[in-house]
Amino acid sequence: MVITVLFFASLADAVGTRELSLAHMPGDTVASVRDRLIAAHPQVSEFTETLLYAVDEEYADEDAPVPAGATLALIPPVSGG
Amino acid sequence: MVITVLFFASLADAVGTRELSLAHMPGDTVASVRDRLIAAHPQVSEFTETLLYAVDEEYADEDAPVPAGATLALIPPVSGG
Amino acid sequence: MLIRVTPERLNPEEAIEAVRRDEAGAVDVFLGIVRNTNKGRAVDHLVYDAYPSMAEKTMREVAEEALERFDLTDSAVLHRTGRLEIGETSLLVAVSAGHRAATFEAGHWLVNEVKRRVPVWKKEVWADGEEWIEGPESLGMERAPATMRGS
Amino acid sequence: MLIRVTPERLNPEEAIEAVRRDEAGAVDVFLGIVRNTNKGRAVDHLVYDAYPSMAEKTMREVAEEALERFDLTDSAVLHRTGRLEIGETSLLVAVSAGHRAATFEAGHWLVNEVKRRVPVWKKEVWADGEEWIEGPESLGMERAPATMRGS
Repeated sequence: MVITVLFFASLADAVGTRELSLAHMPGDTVASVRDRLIAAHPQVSEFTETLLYAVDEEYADEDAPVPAGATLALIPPVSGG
Repeated sequence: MVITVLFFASLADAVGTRELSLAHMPGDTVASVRDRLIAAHPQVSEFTETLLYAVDEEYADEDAPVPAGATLALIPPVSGG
Repeated sequence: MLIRVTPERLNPEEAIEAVRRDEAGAVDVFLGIVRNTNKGRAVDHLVYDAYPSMAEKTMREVAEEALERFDLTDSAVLHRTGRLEIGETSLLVAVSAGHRAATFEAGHWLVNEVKRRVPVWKKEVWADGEEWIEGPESLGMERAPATMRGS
Repeated sequence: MLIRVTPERLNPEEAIEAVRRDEAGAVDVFLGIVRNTNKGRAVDHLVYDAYPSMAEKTMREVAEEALERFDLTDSAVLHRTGRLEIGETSLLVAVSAGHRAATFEAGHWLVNEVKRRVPVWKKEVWADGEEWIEGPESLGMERAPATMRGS
């Protein structure tokens, strides 16, 4: 099973894509998935200070579980309106 | 010269007209014109407690002068909006 | 500055376009609408009376005062007169500003002042009668407390 | 409750009709509009990115919370995405209530919460460059003060 990771705005520009798939690992959390992402895409580390996360469209803490099949969105500070 | 007097809403219903003309008297004020009106139309006295007045479309006190040719409006408590 | 007292239907799009500016990031629009009840009683329709020339003059004064008090780019105030059915718009206030906080504050202030100052009167018509509603938000009510009212 | 994230033009009349009720005497509508300048710099146009499904979900949560916090009859929240020219409407918030005070308070609160919580991002494009504007009204900015920001 995989995890779908979504990127937006400046982070999508930096990573060069809006979506990618990662293999799911037992016990995955927001932080563990993010750290594997940073290993593959070091530029993500420049954003982590201000990123929020959403698991399946719900804001989630860094220690929230990320189940197999879930969608993890990396959310830069929003600026709608 | 005359003064034009305007009535609105409940007061227009009570007086039975929206407009009438009165002879102007030297030294006329809002109060003196109103008192002549009450002499001719006693039902106006039931309204005076809450009436405001406008001389030529400007809110005016009871002792404000009413010049010849002016329009005096008797303004019940407003309820627009 | 769009100011109008009219028996014609009020169009919010017209008020928005009147205040919209390239330098204004925020527009707030308020619609006063004829409700189907008041104080628990079913309303059939309303009739608005006005002193049109003075109402427009007063609306313009209030709108100009709002431009000074708040950081607005423009404002519009329109009031309808005559017979209005349930759901129709009696009052339309629109303001524009660089930022949103000013529009909400100014819009609320403007609606309050229009209801206090502008010579317009509302008659409620029910199935079995009718009554002119006068005050209690108007200037007159500040001078004469409810216990002193004539009728 | 009308909730929509869309690349199509936003129509204030549609939002007003969506919240209008016979028992609601007041409707407040807010339009967020693309300004021609920001921080003294001329803006050519904006591009809005969004996480559409989560944005609609979050907008619905905020709108439902507003119904509970304020005495509203209904609310509508619409956000546009894609390229927007100067003067176009990016955000449309409409609320209805029995009386006006609730509409102004709820409208202001709703716009603030949309800007804090909804996953939408704005890119400013100038004659000579462009930049994603991120924060400072968002939830993320409350966790990380400006001096701690990564970039």
